Amino acid sequence: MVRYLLSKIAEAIIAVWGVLTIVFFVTRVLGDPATLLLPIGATADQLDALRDQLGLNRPVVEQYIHYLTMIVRGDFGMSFQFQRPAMEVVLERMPATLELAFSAIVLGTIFGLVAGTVAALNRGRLAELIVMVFALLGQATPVFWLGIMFILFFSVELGWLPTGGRGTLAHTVLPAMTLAIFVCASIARLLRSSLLDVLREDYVRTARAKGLLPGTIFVWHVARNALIPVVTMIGIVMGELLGGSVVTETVFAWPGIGRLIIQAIEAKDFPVIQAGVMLIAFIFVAINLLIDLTYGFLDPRIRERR
Amino acid sequence: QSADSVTIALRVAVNTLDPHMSASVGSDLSVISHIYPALILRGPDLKLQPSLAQSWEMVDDNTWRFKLTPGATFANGEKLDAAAVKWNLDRVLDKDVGARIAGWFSLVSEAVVVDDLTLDVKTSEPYPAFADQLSMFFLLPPEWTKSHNPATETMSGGPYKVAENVPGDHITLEANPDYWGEAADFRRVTFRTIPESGSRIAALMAGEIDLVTGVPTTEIARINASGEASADSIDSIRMMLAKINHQKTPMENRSFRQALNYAIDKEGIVSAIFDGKATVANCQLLSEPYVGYNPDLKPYPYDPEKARELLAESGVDLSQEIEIEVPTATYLQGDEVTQIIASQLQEVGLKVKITEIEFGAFMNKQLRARDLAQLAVQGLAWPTIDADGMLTMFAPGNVYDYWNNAEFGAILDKARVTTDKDARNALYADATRLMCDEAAAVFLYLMPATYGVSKRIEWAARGDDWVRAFDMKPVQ
Amino acid sequence: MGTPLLEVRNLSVVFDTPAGTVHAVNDVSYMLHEGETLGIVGESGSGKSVHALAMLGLVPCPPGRVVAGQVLFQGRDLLAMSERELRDIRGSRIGFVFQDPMTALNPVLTVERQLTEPLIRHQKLSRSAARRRAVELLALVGIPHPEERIGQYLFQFSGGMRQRVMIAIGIACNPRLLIADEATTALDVTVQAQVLDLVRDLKDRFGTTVIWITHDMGVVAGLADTVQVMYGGRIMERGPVDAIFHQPHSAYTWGLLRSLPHGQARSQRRLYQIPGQPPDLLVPPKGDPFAPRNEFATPRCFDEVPLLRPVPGSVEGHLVAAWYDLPAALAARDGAEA
Amino acid sequence: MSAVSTPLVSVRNLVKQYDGRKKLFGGAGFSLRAVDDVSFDIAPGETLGLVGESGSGKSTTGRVLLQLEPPTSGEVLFKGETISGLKSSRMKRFRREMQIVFQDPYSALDPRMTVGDFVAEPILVHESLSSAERRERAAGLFRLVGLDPSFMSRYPHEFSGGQRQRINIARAVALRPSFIVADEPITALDVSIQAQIINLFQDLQEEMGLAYLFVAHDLSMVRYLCHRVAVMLRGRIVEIAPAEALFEDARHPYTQALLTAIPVPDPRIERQRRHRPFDLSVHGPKPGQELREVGPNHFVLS
Amino acid sequence: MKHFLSSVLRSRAGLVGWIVLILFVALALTAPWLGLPDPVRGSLTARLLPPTWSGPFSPGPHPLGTDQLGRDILSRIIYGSRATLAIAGMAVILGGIAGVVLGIVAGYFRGFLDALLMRLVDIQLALPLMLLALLVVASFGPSMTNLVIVLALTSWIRYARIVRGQVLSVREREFVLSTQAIGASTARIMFRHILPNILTPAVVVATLELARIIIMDAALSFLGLGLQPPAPSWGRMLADGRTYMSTAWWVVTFPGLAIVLTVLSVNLVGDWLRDYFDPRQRNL
Ligand SMILES: Nc1ncnc2c1ncn2[C@@H]1O[C@H](COP(=O)(O)OP(=O)(O)OP(=O)(O)O)[C@@H](O)[C@H]1O
Ligand SMILES: Nc1ncnc2c1ncn2[C@@H]1O[C@H](COP(=O)(O)OP(=O)(O)OP(=O)(O)O)[C@@H](O)[C@H]1O
Ligand SMILES: [Mg+2]
Ligand SMILES: [Mg+2]
Repeated sequence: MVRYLLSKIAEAIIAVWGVLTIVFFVTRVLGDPATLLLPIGATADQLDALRDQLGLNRPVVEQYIHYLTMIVRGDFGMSFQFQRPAMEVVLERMPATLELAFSAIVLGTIFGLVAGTVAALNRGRLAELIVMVFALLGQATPVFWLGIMFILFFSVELGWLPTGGRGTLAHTVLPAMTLAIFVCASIARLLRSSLLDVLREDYVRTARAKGLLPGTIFVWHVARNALIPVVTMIGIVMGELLGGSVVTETVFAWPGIGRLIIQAIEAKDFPVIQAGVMLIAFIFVAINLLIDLTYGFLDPRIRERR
Repeated sequence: QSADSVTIALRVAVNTLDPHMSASVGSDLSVISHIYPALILRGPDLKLQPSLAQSWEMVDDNTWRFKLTPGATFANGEKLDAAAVKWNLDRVLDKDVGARIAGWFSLVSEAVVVDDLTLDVKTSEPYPAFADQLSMFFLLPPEWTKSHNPATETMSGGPYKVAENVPGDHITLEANPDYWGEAADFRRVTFRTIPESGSRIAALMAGEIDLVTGVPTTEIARINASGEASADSIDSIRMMLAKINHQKTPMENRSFRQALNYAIDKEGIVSAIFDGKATVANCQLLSEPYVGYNPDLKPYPYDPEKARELLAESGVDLSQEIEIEVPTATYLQGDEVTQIIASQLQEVGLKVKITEIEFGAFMNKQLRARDLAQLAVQGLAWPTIDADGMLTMFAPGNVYDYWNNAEFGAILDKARVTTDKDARNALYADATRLMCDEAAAVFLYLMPATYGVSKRIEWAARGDDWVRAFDMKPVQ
Repeated sequence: MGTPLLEVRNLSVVFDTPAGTVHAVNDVSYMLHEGETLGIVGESGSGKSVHALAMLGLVPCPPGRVVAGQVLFQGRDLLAMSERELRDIRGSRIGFVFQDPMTALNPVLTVERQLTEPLIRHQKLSRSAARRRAVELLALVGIPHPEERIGQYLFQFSGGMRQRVMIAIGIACNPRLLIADEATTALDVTVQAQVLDLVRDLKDRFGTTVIWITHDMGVVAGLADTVQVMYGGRIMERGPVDAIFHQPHSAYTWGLLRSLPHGQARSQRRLYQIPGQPPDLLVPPKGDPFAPRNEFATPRCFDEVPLLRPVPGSVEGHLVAAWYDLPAALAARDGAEA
Repeated sequence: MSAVSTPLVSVRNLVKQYDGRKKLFGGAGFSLRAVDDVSFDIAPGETLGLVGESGSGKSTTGRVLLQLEPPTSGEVLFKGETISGLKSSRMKRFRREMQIVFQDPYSALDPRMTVGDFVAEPILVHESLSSAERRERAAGLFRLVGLDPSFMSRYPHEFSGGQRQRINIARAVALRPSFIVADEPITALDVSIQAQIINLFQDLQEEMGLAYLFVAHDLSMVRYLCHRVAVMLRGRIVEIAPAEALFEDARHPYTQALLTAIPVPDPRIERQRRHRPFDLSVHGPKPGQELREVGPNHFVLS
Repeated sequence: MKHFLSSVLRSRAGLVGWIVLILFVALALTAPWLGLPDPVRGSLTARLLPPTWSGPFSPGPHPLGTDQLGRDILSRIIYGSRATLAIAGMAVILGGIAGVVLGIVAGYFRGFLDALLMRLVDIQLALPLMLLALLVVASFGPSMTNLVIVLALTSWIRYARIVRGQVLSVREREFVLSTQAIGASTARIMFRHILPNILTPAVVVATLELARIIIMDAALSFLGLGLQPPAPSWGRMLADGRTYMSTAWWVVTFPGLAIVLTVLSVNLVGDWLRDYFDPRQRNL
């Protein structure tokens, strides 16, 4: 078990390092931050002096090695635009991102599980059709369109909920709902097909042959096995939500990390881009490590293999 | 919202609260202007107003003298005297600090404390725009700064102090009880960051915010019709133009450049895209508020026939592709305008390709790679509203310049050292005429400064980017 | 023998598949008495499993459908019962043992959970009582250290032990009828032998009635009292084990037995092989399903389905469905050859 | 049938060890000797039966023998030449001579290839023939195994198990090999089909002088088909003898247990039969034990 | 083929999906011959005209209205389908080829290559796709090629993972061993035997990816990094039109509908394909 954990952690470190490396080199192609940091009319000399100060005139590989040595010491560099440690800027935004991602996951998972179950257990009936149509629509609707519609309807028309920003629970509802719809749709579809697969398994027939009550069969024999792929998917969706809710964060003025990174991309604030993406990668990897461990609860075979 | 508070929407988040580390008027400096004092401020009418400096004058060509308001202090009691101002100027010029706005003051050679309330600033060359530049220069408390990080912490010396700062979301200010100047109308001011234009307007309509700027012109009528808020627009100081890269064929050809100016229906764009709420450029980069504005120039009329003639005359091979670059989502409806320009150029027989490019990449191309496309739609504004700054960007040797016209450069050099107002204006008139005749750029229109305000407040709309609570008043 | 424990009457099952309707079980009828062990053999796909599942309403529906028949168990028709009533019978009075314990048992639940489920459900035992009983059951089927083993998962068991667990579940509530569908096919011969010994022992001790479905003629020979040979969804022949093995009256049974090597040594003689292919159940033949492969088939065999009828001159309970007379036909052929 | 002349295939002290996957942080994982010091010869035209419990290493022996997996140690000789450790280019020559037929006729056919192409594939790989000639050869092979050549353009799912196994055999004999490893070729088949396949094996042996390594569970079939039989247990051969000698005079306790466990399709015999239990811990193969000759060509591990 | 058709006809959802998809593709292919107004050049006097229908069956000059630059929306949607479908299609193919090849190689050779691929997959998974796309587009510019590459980049791993898994199971099938036994080359085994056997799941993934990529393309457009104007693409139309959402509903509604319909139909076709090929492979 310890060895398993260690090797998983090593894999995680490799993944984070890989992400970091890719981001580092892609950002170097991104352009020149100096032109954006200095006011209009700055002279060529001033621009060059700033590049020097930011260490951007050195060869890229040298910058990379320097950056890695800094990271090992826990220093993620100074943000160009905030004049503060980049990791500090990023960490500040983390709670907002986590709040949104978790609310969306929780909401989406709950509704997705219910909808998927309803669809699977009502194979061929109207309920299945309705769930599947909604799930397909949920996956087929661009998020920003949905978000703007929600704002127009719930905030402007009805005045029930704030249009954006973060603060009270009310602020979380719309963005979380927007994201949750996609999550819910994916989970519902996956769970439905997964349930249908499990329902065909021989051991479900055995359970019926034992005369068990339908509830018992569903909870103990069907649900648990059907959840395994769903759990994998939740891990991946979580990754998408951590970094990928950029669009939702933009529409709802949500001060999350995705938005921050976009802003940093616009401003060519390399240290913030790097720190932000790295943090997301780190959290993603950590969550998936946890999920890996939860497999053990769902499936003892995996537990044993460690 | 309570009656004595106001909420303002910003497009981008506040990055730093250090006044010397940002030149972004629309966000950082606007918020900072509530917290820290400035010697001089610019009013909504775009005229300079005394603030900490009660008066200022040029004592000689190379010396400015400022008289300060007595009794001004920071909230921690630090005195706001000549020494404090000097300390701030020194800080900006200190290489180790690396102030981002250092470039504004590169002509300043030293600040001399004459007495507590008098400060002399010596410049290496005559610097007529210094006072205008100071309207963007805010002062930190010297002692406090030594032990604090001004990027995130504040010590108020202005009308407001920071009550709450949630990075990326909002920053809330409340009135500074110790303010030495005139107290503001609103006790609380909140700046909320709302990046998405549609969401900003929705927030205005939902009554969550009191002021948004950069409203698409088509939305103005709708906002007004809704009765929830009102919207309008005035001329800004930002001139939209299609910058020409004279280094690329066929842009070195004057007839060709003129043809471009004739081919574009500026009036049509203004009326169709901006509902008539923008003003067509008078064949120059400057508009009325600018020092050095040339009232005698008239726009190239829309004359596609003439344009075709000129094109034929120019002898340019029209089958080559003319690329137009435009930074994405940077200028009000800039992408739409670009598409119209493209189709109008096609109308007169050109082959046109649009490239939308992210603003940072655009700047990189313009300044670092120096490889702009033949045409680049952009807006230029010089925050001190001064011809020298604006025009110098087209003078040879400047990083922004793609024209490389020695004659133009010589006129500007001369104007810069001319202290006599009329003589200077005459020189600027020559410079702008030259630019117009040479069709050094495709002059378009003044970008409208659009805004929407809630029914609760009155706002003195302004053509530059400042958004300030003290330009607002509650509606009685 | 008194009243039968189980009586199947005219059972027919079809599957609606994209390609058409599969007639999996056609008009199957038989009786089974208390304590009897019935071995069912036959071609793959001949409806052995499906007919057994159909009795307990376990045929997946859709695509499966029981189109006709009655299954009287202790005098009551299982097919007419509600799902709720059936549930009370499944696992308590009728136990099931499936072929592959790895797929037929839930891989993610402990043996204890799977073994106590029917006890708690049917015998209303408490959790701890059920656990005690489960340990007993594991000991009964010959799993060493049942106390420790009970908390484990299936993947921690060897193939033979898994099948024992499967059997333990099948007999947990002392069923009157135990249906085992290819319960030893996946096992090694030595392990199979152990499992078969176990079943014999259970039969002796509890008088359980057993239906044992298999391909292996050897297993049937050792275990069954009565043998039923199925082909094409029908019963071709049925009778006491000795009669079936020594005086088969169906050409299919005869072919099946002859194609086995019978412990003979390597020789130049070829094994007998039944010619042709099994029937396509999508287009059920009009007559005897085996007729196309039957060298003794009469024209009638192709036209009319033979009914199961007693074999004249044979022992009681020996029934065959054939229009031809196998011993006579064989004698005629041998005579001709000679 | 003793190996006086040069054997066709010789296996010398073959060992195949599987090591568990090494994790990043060392640790040997598990390691399992699937085949442990196995030696035997097969003469041309001979059938050697290989029996034993599941997991005893029968299939592994077959695979390693054919160099489908490298042995851990030991040697395989074909017609006197060492083939173990050859590069695949040098091995290609021997591939023509040795083929394999698998247990599961379903998984042994490529579901996405027509059976005609599948059968003709060895010819394509080894001989440069026009496609028409190849088809002709394949058609001949179809006829050889008793299938109609018109089936050649069909896909495997259209065939029954017995037909599929014939197709597999057709492919295996396509290059007229002299040796075939048959890994449980009839286990998955229906009783009534098994006889057909066994007959086919015998016919092919007669026609082509094939030698077989015949792996099976069904001992009565082994007795019927094989000249000699080897019994494997835990990776080792515990007994190897001519078929009759083994069935009449089994010496190793495991062989005896195996023989008494086979159900015989005769109720009268079955009623008398009592199977002999076997205790692995007592009679299992132990290190240091060797095969000793107890009768003519009859060896037992002791 | 007959079986294919009858199976399509039997599944109503699949049928709807196929019809819509074929319709869009047909429209995209024949766009220049449909006599549509110029999708790129509009008229400033005809901005934001609402849909015009003089009767239920006689559409006016702009049946779906005009956009903010006076361009006919119907025409833009139809021409836009070319860009959208081309980008998405190419990204799917590119990502598909990359993912399938990597998946096969990793699954077949296992060992080091496999470990390498799995680490790459880990990295790609941990790298937020949207941000990667933004970064790359911002760095290299939003040309069609770059868009395709970036979308393909976000997509290859889904193929690679599934293909790898499939290969791992296919390579255990005995026909692979038997092909080794006849002395066939590794290339032959990988491409003649393994590839055809994993193609079906890959095709199913491709349909799901097509749907996802269309949506992702729209999101990139929303963030200002979509396809270059004036060439219409759906995402771009939707993104540009959002400013007019409350004043001129038709500007966003129709392109939005086009996206939803296409994604929906692609999903339906994908589901159907999966059921058609292998009903037991539902968890792709
Ligand atoms: N779910 C199903 N859908 C369609 N046909 C089915 C289904 N289940 C069984 N069948 C068909 O029913 C027929 C009888 O199947 P059954 O499983 O009873 O055969 P069997 O005698 O048990 O065979 P085996 O010895 O292979 O287990 C077969 O032809 C089979 O194809
Ligand atoms: N690739 C492999 N990696 C690790 N272990 C393996 C591998 N292949 C086989 N083994 C192990 O080697 C042992 C022998 O396997 P093998 O397949 O040769 O047995 P077998 O006698 O053919 O069994 P069966 O009768 O079930 O086919 C088994 O314990 C098996 O688990
Ligand atoms: Mg069966
Ligand atoms: Mg094997």
